[in-house]
Amino acid sequence: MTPQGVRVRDDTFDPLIADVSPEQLLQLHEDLVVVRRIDTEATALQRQGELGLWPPLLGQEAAQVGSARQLRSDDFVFSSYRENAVAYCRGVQLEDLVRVWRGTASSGWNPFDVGMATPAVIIGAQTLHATGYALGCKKDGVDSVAVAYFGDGATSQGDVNEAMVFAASFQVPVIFFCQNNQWAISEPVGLQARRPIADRAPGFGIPSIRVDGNDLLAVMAATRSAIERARTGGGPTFIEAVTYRMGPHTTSDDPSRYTDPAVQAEWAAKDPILRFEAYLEGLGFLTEERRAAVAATADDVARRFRAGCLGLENPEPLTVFDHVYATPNSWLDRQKSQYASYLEMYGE
Amino acid sequence: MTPQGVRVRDDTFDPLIADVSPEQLLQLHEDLVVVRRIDTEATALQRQGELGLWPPLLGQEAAQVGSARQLRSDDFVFSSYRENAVAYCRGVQLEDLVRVWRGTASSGWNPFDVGMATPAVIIGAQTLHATGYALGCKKDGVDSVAVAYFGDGATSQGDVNEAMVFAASFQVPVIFFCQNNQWAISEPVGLQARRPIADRAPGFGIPSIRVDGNDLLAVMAATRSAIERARTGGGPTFIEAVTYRMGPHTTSDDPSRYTDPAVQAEWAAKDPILRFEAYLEGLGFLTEERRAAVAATADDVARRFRAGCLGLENPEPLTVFDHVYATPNSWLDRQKSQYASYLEMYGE
Amino acid sequence: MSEKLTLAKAIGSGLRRALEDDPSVVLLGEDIGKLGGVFRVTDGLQQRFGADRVMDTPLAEAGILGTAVGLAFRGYRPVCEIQFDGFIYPAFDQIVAQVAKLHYRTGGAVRMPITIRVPYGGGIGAVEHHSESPEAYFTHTSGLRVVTCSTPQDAHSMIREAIACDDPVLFFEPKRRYWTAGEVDEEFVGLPMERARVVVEGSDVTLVAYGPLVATALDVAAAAAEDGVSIEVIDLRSLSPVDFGTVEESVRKTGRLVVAHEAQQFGGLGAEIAATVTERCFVYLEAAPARVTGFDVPYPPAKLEEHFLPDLDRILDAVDRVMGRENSLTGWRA
Amino acid sequence: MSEKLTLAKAIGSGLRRALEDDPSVVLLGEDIGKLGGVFRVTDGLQQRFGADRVMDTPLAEAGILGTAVGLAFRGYRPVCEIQFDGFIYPAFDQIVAQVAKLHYRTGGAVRMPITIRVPYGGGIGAVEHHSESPEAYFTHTSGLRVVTCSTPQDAHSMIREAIACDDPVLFFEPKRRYWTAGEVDEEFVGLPMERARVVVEGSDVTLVAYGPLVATALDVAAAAAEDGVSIEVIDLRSLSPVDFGTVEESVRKTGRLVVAHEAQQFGGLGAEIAATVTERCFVYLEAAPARVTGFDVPYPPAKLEEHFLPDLDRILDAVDRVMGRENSLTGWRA
Ligand SMILES: Cc1ncc(C[n+]2csc(CCOP(=O)(O)OP(=O)(O)O)c2C)c(N)n1
Ligand SMILES: Cc1ncc(C[n+]2csc(CCOP(=O)(O)OP(=O)(O)O)c2C)c(N)n1
Ligand SMILES: [Mg+2]
Ligand SMILES: [Mg+2]
Repeated sequence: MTPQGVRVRDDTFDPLIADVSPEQLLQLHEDLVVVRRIDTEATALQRQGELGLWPPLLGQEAAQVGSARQLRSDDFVFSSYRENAVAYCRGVQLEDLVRVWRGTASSGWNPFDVGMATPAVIIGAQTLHATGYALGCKKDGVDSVAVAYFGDGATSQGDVNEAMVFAASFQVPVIFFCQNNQWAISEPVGLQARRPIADRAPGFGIPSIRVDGNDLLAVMAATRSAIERARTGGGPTFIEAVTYRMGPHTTSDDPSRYTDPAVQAEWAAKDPILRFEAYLEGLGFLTEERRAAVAATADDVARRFRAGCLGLENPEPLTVFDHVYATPNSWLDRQKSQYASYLEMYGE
Repeated sequence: MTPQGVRVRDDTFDPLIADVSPEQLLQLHEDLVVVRRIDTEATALQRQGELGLWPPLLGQEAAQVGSARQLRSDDFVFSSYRENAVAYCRGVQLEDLVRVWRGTASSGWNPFDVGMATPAVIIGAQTLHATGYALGCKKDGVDSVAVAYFGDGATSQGDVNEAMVFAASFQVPVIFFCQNNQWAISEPVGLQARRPIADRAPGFGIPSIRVDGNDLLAVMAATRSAIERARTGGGPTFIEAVTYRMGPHTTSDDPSRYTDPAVQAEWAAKDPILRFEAYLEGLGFLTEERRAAVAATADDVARRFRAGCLGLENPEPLTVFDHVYATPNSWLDRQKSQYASYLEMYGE
Repeated sequence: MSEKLTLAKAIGSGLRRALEDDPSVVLLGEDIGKLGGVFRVTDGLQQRFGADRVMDTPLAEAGILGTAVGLAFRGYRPVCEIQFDGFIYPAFDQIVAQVAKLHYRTGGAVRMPITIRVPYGGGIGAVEHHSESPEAYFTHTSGLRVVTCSTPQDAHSMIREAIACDDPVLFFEPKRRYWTAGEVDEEFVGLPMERARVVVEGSDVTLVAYGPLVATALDVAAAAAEDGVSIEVIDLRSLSPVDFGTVEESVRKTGRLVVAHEAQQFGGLGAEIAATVTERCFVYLEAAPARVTGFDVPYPPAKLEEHFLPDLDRILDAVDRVMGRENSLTGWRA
Repeated sequence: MSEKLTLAKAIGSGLRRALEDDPSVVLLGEDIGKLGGVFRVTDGLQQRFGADRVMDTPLAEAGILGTAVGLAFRGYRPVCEIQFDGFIYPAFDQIVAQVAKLHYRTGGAVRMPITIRVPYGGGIGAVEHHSESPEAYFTHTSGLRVVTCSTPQDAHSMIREAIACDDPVLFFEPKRRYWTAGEVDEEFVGLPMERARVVVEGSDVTLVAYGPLVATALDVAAAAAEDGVSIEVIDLRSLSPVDFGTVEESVRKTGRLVVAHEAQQFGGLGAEIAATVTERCFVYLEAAPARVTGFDVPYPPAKLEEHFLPDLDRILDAVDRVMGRENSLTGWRA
């Protein structure tokens, strides 16, 4: 698809998405709009002091929605912190998206409820977890797949490279989904890699695809081809979705220190949502009514999201000791009991 | 060069070694024979209880001598434990080769005396050190190069992959010299990599060469091309020298548990020394007298090596505290003084 | 029912039982398959259970542990072998930031029943990185359990208990005692993994040791007895949590504590034991607790290790110190 | 001559001086260049000294430290920034097995004058891995020096001393005090880096703190004074080695010791301080040394950190304990 929303023919990938119906396209459009709305709302919540931090995904909606929507509920996602649209697509509840950022919990949701692990903050660590999970799928003889989401910066970490070694060696059904959003905080991707990131994987024996990450349909097709390979015993695939982080790294960041406004503008023109809307309009699918309905949905989601966030309760003091161990631990139990007596004495 | 010692024409590499004189060829032959003799002697010393352990290099002589002899004294080598032929070529004293294995010191030599760091036992760690050293060379504006030696197994380590990331990013004069000897202890190289190891580097933006590691001249040529690139600002190169570990991993190992005698025999037929000798004989350089002289030299080296080894003195007890810090440390100084008083009391 | 086994073989038989009893147990490591591990602890297991359950992995410790985390997410109980103590550090991030924290991080939703086997300690004349005692790095890490063993029976029982435990367990194997032989009964139900064992009763001094130094501590008790000093030897077994109940009870009786370990002194486990015992038994103490440990230097070359390692004489010297007898520090001036 | 600076800017000015004074000093880290670091500590340095001396590196901590080792071999003095405490673990192997050991391993031939800057500690409401206090892992590692600071002047002087030191130094920066302002004199020659400082003199209790908790300790002293308890506050500054001379002298006077740190208790630095002080000052002690620390749990989510972190009240409670006054454990039963 061109930035103007005109589809370009591709004999490999077109058949993979030939079955997508107009309703599905419109549903995907709604996803894009909603996740952007959630993202904007979260940024606003942070600015208002309701969240400690927020990592915006502005510009990466197509990469995340386009990939995550291809997964089955029995697949499993291991992501980084920025994949809030992926989490949304996996069915994570709205308020669960912000528990971590509001500081009320270390994890927003139960990973087994949605088939998505608690996001990893240590860059790259989750790629090995995805590989191990996929190894488990293979052992179990099921055709579920594991997907690791990570950024361009993460590709420099030893863990990510070891994940490729293990995935290739064991030929497990894992998909390495790299969103190359051109930045690792202030560092341009050129500092991490002198060649396109997708070129790395083949040397490990892993086929790779470089896809326009701002082109929803292209992302869908690439993901489907990787899933197909994984489900049928073909082993891992590496996908580089080339996209752009249109906002700051997080709400704490000041990108004006290191970005070039001209480049920002260039990428703004390639906005994945505008592009998809142009495409849908070209097909006559995206009517004014539909737009209005989607906007209303997004507003409603945002409202519920905000309410959910503000309604999150602070954890009880003594829960600081919970779940360190799954089995009783004499040392910690004593510490907890002593702190309970402390709280009692000082009247909390 | 074929296993029978017949040279195969190669338009890229031939010019790189066109200047090698007959005397130089014979000197290289002597190196090969001598390092094998040292290696055999060390194994014998270990069997006799004079060394705690020894990692034989049997079969890898051409890869090590062929590469190390191309370096200048101002270049710097960062190796693993098996590169004893490299150390020999760097000018390490005979007895210094075994201090570590006899347990009298943690390092056999002063790295700055010979341009070679104390070998790393933690697999792969030294590749980053070589990269950092090369970065220093670049900063200093000199044309020295750093060489990292490591094995096929090491390529699975995060450190080695990070070294490639850093080397490519900073474009530093480092050579990654991987001896693929087909084994990491009992693990065949196929477990680490499903593609030839040399295929890994290009994805990082590092040109690579796969060379027959049992062909001395081919190794020389490959190394020279990498050095040339490094000295002239062309950045890193990755060399995979395909060779074979003909002996055990170390003297503690029992390869009969995991090797196939047929494969061992196949590689015995590709012995790098026999092959080089066949080549020299074909050229008429290797006379019976020369053979005898080389054998005598090797015997002499072995004798001096053994004597040097047996003559190594045990360190004084209190030296256990030396060189932990370069500057005085109150805690450790006190501990040392207390132990001195202990030794005094108990009469040691 | 019982059989005489070396400590190494007792662990091997424990692994075999774990593999038999629970299909979710898988072994991961370098050279654990055909070779049976460099110490042959896993000898024969791949042959018996297949390469699917006893897996040789690529040479990367972070990779092994990170893969184990993913397997645990999928319901497996991975048992990871780190070939030697000194090779655990590349996996440090996966262990302390992932394995140790995931249960807490997920609010208890995800369990990490991962066992990490680590042959550890010195005294075998090895080269660098092959003789380390890194336990304190892990005992200081919340979310991990850390255990070690000193007898074949414990080795067998505790590895099985570690694997069956729903928490991650660092299982430190005293490699210089791998060849110690003893009776092993697979059905024997002894002390739970978390409990310390009073190995020898005594009344004058409590001597706490674990892993490789328990045998040394027994020698100390014997030698001291000849000298008229009655030593109570405690084999700690669990290093995190420490069974302070057992230690305290002993110290309340003896009034004196000596702790011995191979690991370096500064910030070692001995500091925690001395500090906690002092907190809880202050009024019972006749003397300050003494520590006998490796020195605060990197593990030295083989020809110096006898000086680094706490031995009979150094521990006896500390016993003299807490007994107020003449000892090497009597005349010493800082 | 002197200038009012925040602690963060005082480190920045120390780095600037180091870069000016010694051409072998180079800075390595993630986002330290154009961005000036996520805390702006290196703000303006790349502009001033060039991208050759203030280098943004690829996103890999082992890579940063390993590269620094190579640079040290080549005669450089690398200063590595670890962006947050919790991101140091991927570099753990390079730090404990390489940086810490190379001088020993090479028999003194090779020096590792590497400074590792680590913003550390909690109290800023951050997400996971951004509030850790990992100092005990490094103080237990022979071959490393570990320091921290609590005032802008110390921050400035000590970072320069750390960089000039021929040993590797972990330089822990108390990130929640980055915005504390104070006078900084570039020419001021104060206590050497290894020395602890008595910040407030007192006679009843010795309170040892470091880094972020020194400010809290001062509040404690003030509050206790109102209550009639005289507290001597010691800012440790060097965590390895610890200046026990200064601590001992104080405890001999007060007879009571409280140690406070944010790091988890079990095997934390407090254990070493309590154990060593007990060894050396046993007969002077009126009560068992008390520790006030983070609990033995992973650093909790932001809304719980006030419970995790030692604060004025918890330290005062420990003061009451060593003073034999009523405290939270008075009625407590295990
Ligand atoms: C091991 C580790 N080192 C450093 C950081 C600090 N950090 C957080 S995000 C980030 C940049 C990540 O870039 P990238 O992988 O491209 O992902 P993106 O933020 O662009 O989605 C860094 C350096 C971290 N979280 N973990
Ligand atoms: C980090 C680390 N893990 C494990 C080991 C144990 N070990 C020593 S040598 C070796 C195999 C190395 O294989 P390779 O890199 O191919 O080198 P080679 O021995 O064949 O020369 C292993 C696993 C180690 N030294 N370091
Ligand atoms: Mg990015
Ligand atoms: Mg090999």
